[in-house]
Amino acid sequence: MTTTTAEPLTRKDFASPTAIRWCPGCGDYSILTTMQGILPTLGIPKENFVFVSGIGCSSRFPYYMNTYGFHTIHGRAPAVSTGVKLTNPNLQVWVITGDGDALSIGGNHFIHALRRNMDVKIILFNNRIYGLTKGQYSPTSGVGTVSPSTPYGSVDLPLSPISMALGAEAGFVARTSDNDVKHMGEVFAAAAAYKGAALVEVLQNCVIFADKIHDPYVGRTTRNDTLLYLKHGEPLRYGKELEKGLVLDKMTMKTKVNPAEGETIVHDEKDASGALGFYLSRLSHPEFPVPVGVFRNVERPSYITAMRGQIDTAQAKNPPSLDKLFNSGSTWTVD
Amino acid sequence: MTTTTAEPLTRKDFASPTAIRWCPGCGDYSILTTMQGILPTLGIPKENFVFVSGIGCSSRFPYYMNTYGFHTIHGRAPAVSTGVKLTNPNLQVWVITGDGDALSIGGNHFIHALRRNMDVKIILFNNRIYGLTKGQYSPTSGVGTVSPSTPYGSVDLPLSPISMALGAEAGFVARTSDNDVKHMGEVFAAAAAYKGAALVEVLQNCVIFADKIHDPYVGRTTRNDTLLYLKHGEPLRYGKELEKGLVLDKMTMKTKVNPAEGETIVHDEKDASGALGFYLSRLSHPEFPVPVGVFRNVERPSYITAMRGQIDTAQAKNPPSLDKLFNSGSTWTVD
Amino acid sequence: MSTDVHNIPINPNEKSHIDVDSVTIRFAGDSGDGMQITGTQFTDAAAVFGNDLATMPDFPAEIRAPAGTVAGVSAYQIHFSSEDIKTPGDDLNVLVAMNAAALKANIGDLEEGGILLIDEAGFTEKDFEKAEMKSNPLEDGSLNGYRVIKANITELTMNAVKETGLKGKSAELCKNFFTLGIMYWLYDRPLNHTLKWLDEKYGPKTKYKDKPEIAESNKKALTSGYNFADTVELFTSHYRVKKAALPKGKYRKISGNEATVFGLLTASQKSGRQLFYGSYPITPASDILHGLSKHKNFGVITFQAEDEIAAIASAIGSAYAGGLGVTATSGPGICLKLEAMGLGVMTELPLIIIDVQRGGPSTGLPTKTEQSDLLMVMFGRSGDSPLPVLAARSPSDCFNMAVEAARIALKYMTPVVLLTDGYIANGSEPWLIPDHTAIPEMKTNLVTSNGEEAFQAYARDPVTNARKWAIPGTPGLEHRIGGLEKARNTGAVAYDPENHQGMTNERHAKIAGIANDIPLAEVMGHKDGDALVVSWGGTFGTVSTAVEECNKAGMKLGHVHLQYLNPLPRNLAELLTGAERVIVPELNMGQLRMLLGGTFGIQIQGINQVRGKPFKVSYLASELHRILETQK
Amino acid sequence: MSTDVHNIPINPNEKSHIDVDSVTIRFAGDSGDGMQITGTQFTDAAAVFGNDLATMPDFPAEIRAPAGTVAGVSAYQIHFSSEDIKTPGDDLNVLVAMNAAALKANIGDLEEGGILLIDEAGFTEKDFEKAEMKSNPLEDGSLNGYRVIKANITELTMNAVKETGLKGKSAELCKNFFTLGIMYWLYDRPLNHTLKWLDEKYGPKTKYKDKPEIAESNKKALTSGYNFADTVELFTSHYRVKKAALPKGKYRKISGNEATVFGLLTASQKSGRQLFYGSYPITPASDILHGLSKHKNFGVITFQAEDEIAAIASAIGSAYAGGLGVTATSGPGICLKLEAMGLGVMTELPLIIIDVQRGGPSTGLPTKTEQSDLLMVMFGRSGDSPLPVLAARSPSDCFNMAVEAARIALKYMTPVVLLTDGYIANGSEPWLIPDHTAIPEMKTNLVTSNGEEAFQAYARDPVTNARKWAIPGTPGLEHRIGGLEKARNTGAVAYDPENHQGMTNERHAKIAGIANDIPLAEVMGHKDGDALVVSWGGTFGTVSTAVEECNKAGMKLGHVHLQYLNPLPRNLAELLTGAERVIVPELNMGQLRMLLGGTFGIQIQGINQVRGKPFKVSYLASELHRILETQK
Ligand SMILES: Cc1ncc(C[n+]2csc(CCOP(=O)(O)OP(=O)(O)O)c2C)c(N)n1
Ligand SMILES: Cc1ncc(C[n+]2csc(CCOP(=O)(O)OP(=O)(O)O)c2C)c(N)n1
Ligand code: SF4
Ligand code: SF4
Ligand SMILES: [Mg+2]
Ligand SMILES: [Mg+2]
Repeated sequence: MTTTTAEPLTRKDFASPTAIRWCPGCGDYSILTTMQGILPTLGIPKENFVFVSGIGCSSRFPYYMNTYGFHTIHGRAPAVSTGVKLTNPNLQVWVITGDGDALSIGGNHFIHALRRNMDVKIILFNNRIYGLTKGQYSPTSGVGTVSPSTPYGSVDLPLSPISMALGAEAGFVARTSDNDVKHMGEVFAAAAAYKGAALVEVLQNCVIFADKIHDPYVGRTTRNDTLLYLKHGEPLRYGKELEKGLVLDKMTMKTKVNPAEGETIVHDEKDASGALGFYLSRLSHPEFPVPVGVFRNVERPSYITAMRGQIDTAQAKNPPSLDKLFNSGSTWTVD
Repeated sequence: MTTTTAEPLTRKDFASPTAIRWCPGCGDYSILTTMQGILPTLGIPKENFVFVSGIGCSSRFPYYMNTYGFHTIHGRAPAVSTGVKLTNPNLQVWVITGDGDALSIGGNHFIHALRRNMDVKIILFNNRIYGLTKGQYSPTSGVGTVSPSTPYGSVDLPLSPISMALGAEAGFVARTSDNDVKHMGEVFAAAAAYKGAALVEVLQNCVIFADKIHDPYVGRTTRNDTLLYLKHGEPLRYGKELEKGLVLDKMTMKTKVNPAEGETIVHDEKDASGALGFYLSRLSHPEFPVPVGVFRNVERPSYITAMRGQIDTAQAKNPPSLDKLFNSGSTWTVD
Repeated sequence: MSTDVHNIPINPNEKSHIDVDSVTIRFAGDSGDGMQITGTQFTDAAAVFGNDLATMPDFPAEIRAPAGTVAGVSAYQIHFSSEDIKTPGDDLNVLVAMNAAALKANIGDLEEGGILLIDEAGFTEKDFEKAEMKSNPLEDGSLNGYRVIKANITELTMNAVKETGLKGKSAELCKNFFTLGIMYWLYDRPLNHTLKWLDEKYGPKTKYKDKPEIAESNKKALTSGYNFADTVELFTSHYRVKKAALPKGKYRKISGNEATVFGLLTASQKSGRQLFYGSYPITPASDILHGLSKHKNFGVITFQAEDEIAAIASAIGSAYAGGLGVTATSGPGICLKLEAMGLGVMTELPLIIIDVQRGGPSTGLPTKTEQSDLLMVMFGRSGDSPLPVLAARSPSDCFNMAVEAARIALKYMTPVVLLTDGYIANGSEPWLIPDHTAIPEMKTNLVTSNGEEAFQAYARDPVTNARKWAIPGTPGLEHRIGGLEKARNTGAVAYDPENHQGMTNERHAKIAGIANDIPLAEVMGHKDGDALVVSWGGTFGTVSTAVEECNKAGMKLGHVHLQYLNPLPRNLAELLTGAERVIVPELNMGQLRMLLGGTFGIQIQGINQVRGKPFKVSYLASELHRILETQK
Repeated sequence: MSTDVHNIPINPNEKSHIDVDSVTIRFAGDSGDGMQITGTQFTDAAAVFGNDLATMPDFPAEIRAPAGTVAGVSAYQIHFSSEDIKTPGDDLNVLVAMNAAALKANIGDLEEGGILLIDEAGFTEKDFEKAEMKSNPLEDGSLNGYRVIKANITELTMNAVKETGLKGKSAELCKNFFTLGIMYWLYDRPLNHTLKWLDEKYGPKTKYKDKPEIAESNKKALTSGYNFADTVELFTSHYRVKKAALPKGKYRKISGNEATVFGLLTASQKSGRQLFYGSYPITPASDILHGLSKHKNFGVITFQAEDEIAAIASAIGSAYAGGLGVTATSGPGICLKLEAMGLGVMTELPLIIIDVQRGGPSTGLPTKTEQSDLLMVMFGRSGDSPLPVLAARSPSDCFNMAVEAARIALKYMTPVVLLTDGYIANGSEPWLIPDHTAIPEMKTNLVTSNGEEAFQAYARDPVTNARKWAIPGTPGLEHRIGGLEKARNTGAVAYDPENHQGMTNERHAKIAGIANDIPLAEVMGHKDGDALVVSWGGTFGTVSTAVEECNKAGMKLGHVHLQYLNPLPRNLAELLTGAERVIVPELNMGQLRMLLGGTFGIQIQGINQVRGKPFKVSYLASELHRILETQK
């Protein structure tokens, strides 16, 4: 990535003049300002940022960023961003998507961008509802969700975006929430720093159609007891006094109050298999604390580097020549 | 499921008269005969079986079964089968698919059928190649695969169908191989018995485009050392004398020769979180033995039962009446 | 329509009744202002009173665009009349503007001299800024041509509801009912319908039972608005729109999407087939999903799929298993269904695909109407892949055409496309409730045994050319189908050249043959006039009104309206080739024109508009004039 | 074509040379028999010798259908000539049938009295059974009308290669080269080309270096076949097809898919834009992916996507980032790309979408050819969504049209569809290697700065109407685009009615304007004849040959062949409306007919065929006769 030594950028440089059209109180606002705040710290020229989105309330995001932006079609942003990044690896490409956009219609592109380790940063706004189309349940909505399309309550079992991403081999997987701007900023920065495909799930509040859906665990006053802040190399502890820890009982994770020294599982975001991250992704409220932070952060071979490598080798060996191309194979002359 | 007491069915009843058109030596043949052998044991009338497939060599399967069959379009079989099963829950619906069909173009339907726990049995023929289109690499092909579309070797990192399925919340996940007919039959029977969405990965050999791709671990003579036969409630042991076991070192699985009594992890296909299954799905040759058998087998709420329940309740409360429907809401009379 | 009555000079000292034939009102305000409810209530009152009517809501694309901005304006238009009407009206007689943005976005449609009711609370400096207005329209003279009625409705409402205990934002939210009260006074409507509705919606038997103040204050606001209009001299007269001389019978108001829901449920009952509805939400088709989901008592399975492809694929699966498989979406979603529609054509399964058209291309104008998917549904599949295409002509006609789509799908074993559009889907009109027993039962091609003979999945009915429908679970009829070309009769896979030609011909002949089973095209107006106007789908109301007006004005026009686009009515060739000239007005750049021109090899003139809105009758009339005056 | 020379009675005692103008041979055998290689070798030899030629392979849909069945038959047809030819030939002069199934599947195309070379080893009872033949055709008299030459080629081959040490199945596999040797004798061709090829393919420098017996035994088989034909009295004469009087220059043989690959690489070089090819494998388009993947030295990025949607989406992403974005597929894959094509139209990005058409609908006939996707690519998108559509007319023309598609995409900032088909994609012909320096550089709309003024993403070039291409990474031009309707000039999101009409008009005008930048339609044959025959795409060879033959036979036909389907050449209206009658032959049920009829409002007669194969010249000629004899 080219860096620049020109005058340092500020948050304001990243605010586009377009009027913002989210509902007042929507969680999307804080995500936007957090992003606008983080980008200037990355040492990347403004013109090298690209935001690619699908369709949904969240996917309006690029219009509000004073960077290059592409509001594509529903579910396809990971695929569009793949073409952007492969064509110009100097760009830092962010994908903005919703739970419907990424996991419902866009599920296939989501998993393939991750498994290929395509170097794009996917920010998934999980409000557990379809906002833009007025409130139908989504693949992350809980069973029994009453919505316009499920007046008797939904019967679909939901997905975890984190489990899904790990199942798709993602090398960087994290979670944060729209009401913790500092944490969100840290996670975005970590995603930006990761070399490869990064997924960040943001627990986002839709005030209109699923208001307070994440409150039971992200609520400001109680969250010490309900969230588990993942920190690499540190024990998986939570609670106001960090008095609770996750321990292993045979192959099952359990919560234990005041666990013995060394009994608590130590978080290892570098775990090669990804299985620890997967374990953590299975923890859900209220039985367990909800982990936030980085689940997995391992180096994986880069698609782009490998692909560029093949091109470079081929070009070095055999510089492009139309003349040679046309005349390759058996030819004959008529005279 | 309706059962029948008529004359018992035999394998022959399930062989259709259509000439089989797979390459001589293709692994698909043994899968076909295994299936034809298992169905008569299930106590289900022949007319209640439906085989739905996508496109690929493997997807020709339904033509060779003397049951109802639907050879649909590429990647969409899980979605088509959903409509079949929801419309007539008495049917036992099998989906036949390939690694390209299920995981490449069909990835989205694959994960959603599993997460919804739609009661269809998905048999994924994983030959790690696109057979029908003449040998391009697939999402399960290893890095460096030389194929018509990757003459310099592929650079995509592959997926594990088992990890993917577990990431998508699948309740029944298993693996078997085309050269172990007995094991395959057992796994098919277990899948059939499961109430809900079942995924079975069959390690299948494509003699033409990826011959012997699975041989390093499924080879008949060496497989005791390279496969791990999963058995619920039994320790994860393998080797000719079952002398090796999988043990846990912190949160990492390791192989240990002659582990101490009780040290070996005990397989638990009922593990609620699915994390143990996920652990096992990360084990790959040659570092680890390749697990075959049932990774996960847990009860999950049935989409169909819940959906039918809502209909039944609604009908009991309010029997269908067009008259009532038309006259609902405010009406007025012109006379 | 008689719009001029509103311009009669008014004696300020006399509150008289003035009779008018029709009135068009638009309620416009911020999305949060409850304009859709206001409009619906007014409509219900007009309907119950016995007017003929047509409505057209207009939502913003955002859920809640920033309050006060033009993007956030929501509007609802109603045209009600003592006569038979078919459109929601061209120019407005009355515009209600709750804020400056609403004024800015809608004033262009208010007729000269029309009534403009304004809530002064929405016209502050801040409002002008949000609406990006340079000056105060209430002062800059720009509204001189209208009868402006200003009142601080917000403040009046807050005062009125004070006693119920409601305060602040909640109290303010009642202003739409205050406004409605004013309009009820103006058009001399009783309040009881809305009062009753408020009780039902917010009353003691609802989830609001602990908040009786909600119902109370809205009722208060309504009556206060009425009394306010009666007391102060806002207006000098009531207007009266008499009952329309509608055919006798029981009516209800129905929107196009509701009518589609009713039609599908009816088809399921009449065919004895379980209704399976696989869909993925998209504006403006989602309401069909919502509507059907409420009617589980009809046994309907509503499946919210992961995407449009899964939606149609599941419907095809259902059709294979013996269900009445239906899927609906809007344009971009149809793009995704085309491959599976081709599978439906090849496997000859009954299936209904509904396209509630919206403005395109691409994401386009999601909440606006257009008729620009006709050629896509006709031709947008690989290979020669014919299927029937129907189009509803009005909100209530969605019922008829949904039933008809099912009849054809089941009788001919074919996917059928039903086109509606955002305008008729969301618009509403009175519907003469049909006698459900008079709707014929539907025949299917279900087969339960083949006697001694081997079952042939593609053997055809000699009359309809339909193949048999042998559904899984039927003993002895086990067979396989799929997307590869089928052998004649047996349905086995077949690659041979003659068979492909033969089957292609059979598929074409089957669809073409449906022409014998649909009504002939009917010429309205002049049979052998100077031009034949041919329209289709949701423009029926505007086009037929325009043609009528033109003919009243002395022109000699015939009008054919098509509800069947494929196959076309079998007398159409004769009508078109016999016509002096053919004019096709449509809300696209010339799609029916292409289809008719290509089918019949004739010259056609088009009137084409893509403004996200229905035609205005006046525009059509003037275009027809213009065309007829030019040389052919 | 002079097919009759083969019927000259032959004096069995004299091995003379007979000169013929053209010959059509088909090699047919089991998929495992190597018929494609045999055909290709024969073709190369003919090409190098200096004949004009055209070829057509015909594969089974299965990878390896059961050996010996009709489904497993693989064939390769070559038409070579001393004259200018454009088709792979109608009827066969020679049929090589390696087994009974190959005979059964192909005998229908052998001319009366034609040569039938048979490997007796493939005509046992077992073979008849697998081929589902009731009797032995070698004995039942059904081959009486042909000159049957029987030999146990398999056994002869096994004997011939014995000394190399090769045995059993491997030895048997050489039989195709034995057969080729026979054919080389018959057509008096030197063996050196194939001997050299065998050395290169299996020689010491290849991965077969440890198996010298492979090259050895194939070479042995080839010469033995030649000698066998020379020695025993299989045939009494050689035939000679002289060099064709082709334009001077250097030639190579090229297939359509190869030519497309070359064209794309050329466009990338000439525009200085990185070539990005996003694709998902599908028959018969996969070879473009395979071909481009080999040419990484041109900097081409080939991305095998997870599906067709991702393939086009990635290409759009590349176009947004400044690449030359290309995607290719066949019919069913196009269905899946249509939504994203609409996005390309709305965002006005340069993009090439290639459709190698195959038989439909649905999965249809994956390995067979058809022209039935024309209307899909024209109209298969939601909304009015115009884009240019080009069609290549022959294998080598795929080169020209790929270059042309890129030129138009880059110059006009638009997605462009290029139609080819299975027939020209897999077929091959000699290609006069162009001087690459003579191919003009391509202009783009790239912009690197906007001076002081605010950048307007949708401001248009006054001549081309193209918008500017400001690519990420360019300082100061940051902007946002997307699928919602765009405001004029600025490209901001805009829902307002006038803007939508205006932008719709601009999109149409831009595409329509390309008509000024493409060649006029040219009438071949009679300019003011009795009928104008209009064809498009891959049928050029057959239709023009048929028209020439008809005209030679005294008819008066003009012929226009279209490589541009949208916009159409600007003189076409005049040509068509001026024509006595218009006849459109095409490999579909009438798609160009619909397009031309709809565009120009004229009556057209069609010659339509969907048999998975190209037209036969003789069929076309007889249809033209028939039509001209009937009343208009
Ligand atoms: C092909 C297609 N199908 C459906 C839609 C309608 N649609 C737009 S956004 C959306 C879902 C949005 O949900 P989510 O991704 O969770 O975003 P949110 O609005 O909640 O931020 C849907 C169904 C569309 N625009 N395009
Ligand atoms: C829409 C569409 N895209 C592409 C294809 C071409 N296609 C058919 S099968 C296949 C892949 C088959 O691979 P897999 O699913 O692994 O099955 P296998 O042949 O290996 O059993 C592809 C790409 C198609 N038929 N339809
Ligand atoms: S609907 Fe929900 S997600 Fe969408 S803008 Fe409003 S609050 Fe935000
Ligand atoms: S190509 Fe491979 S997978 Fe396909 S039939 Fe042949 S051996 Fe089997
Ligand atoms: Mg959401
Ligand atoms: Mg495969």
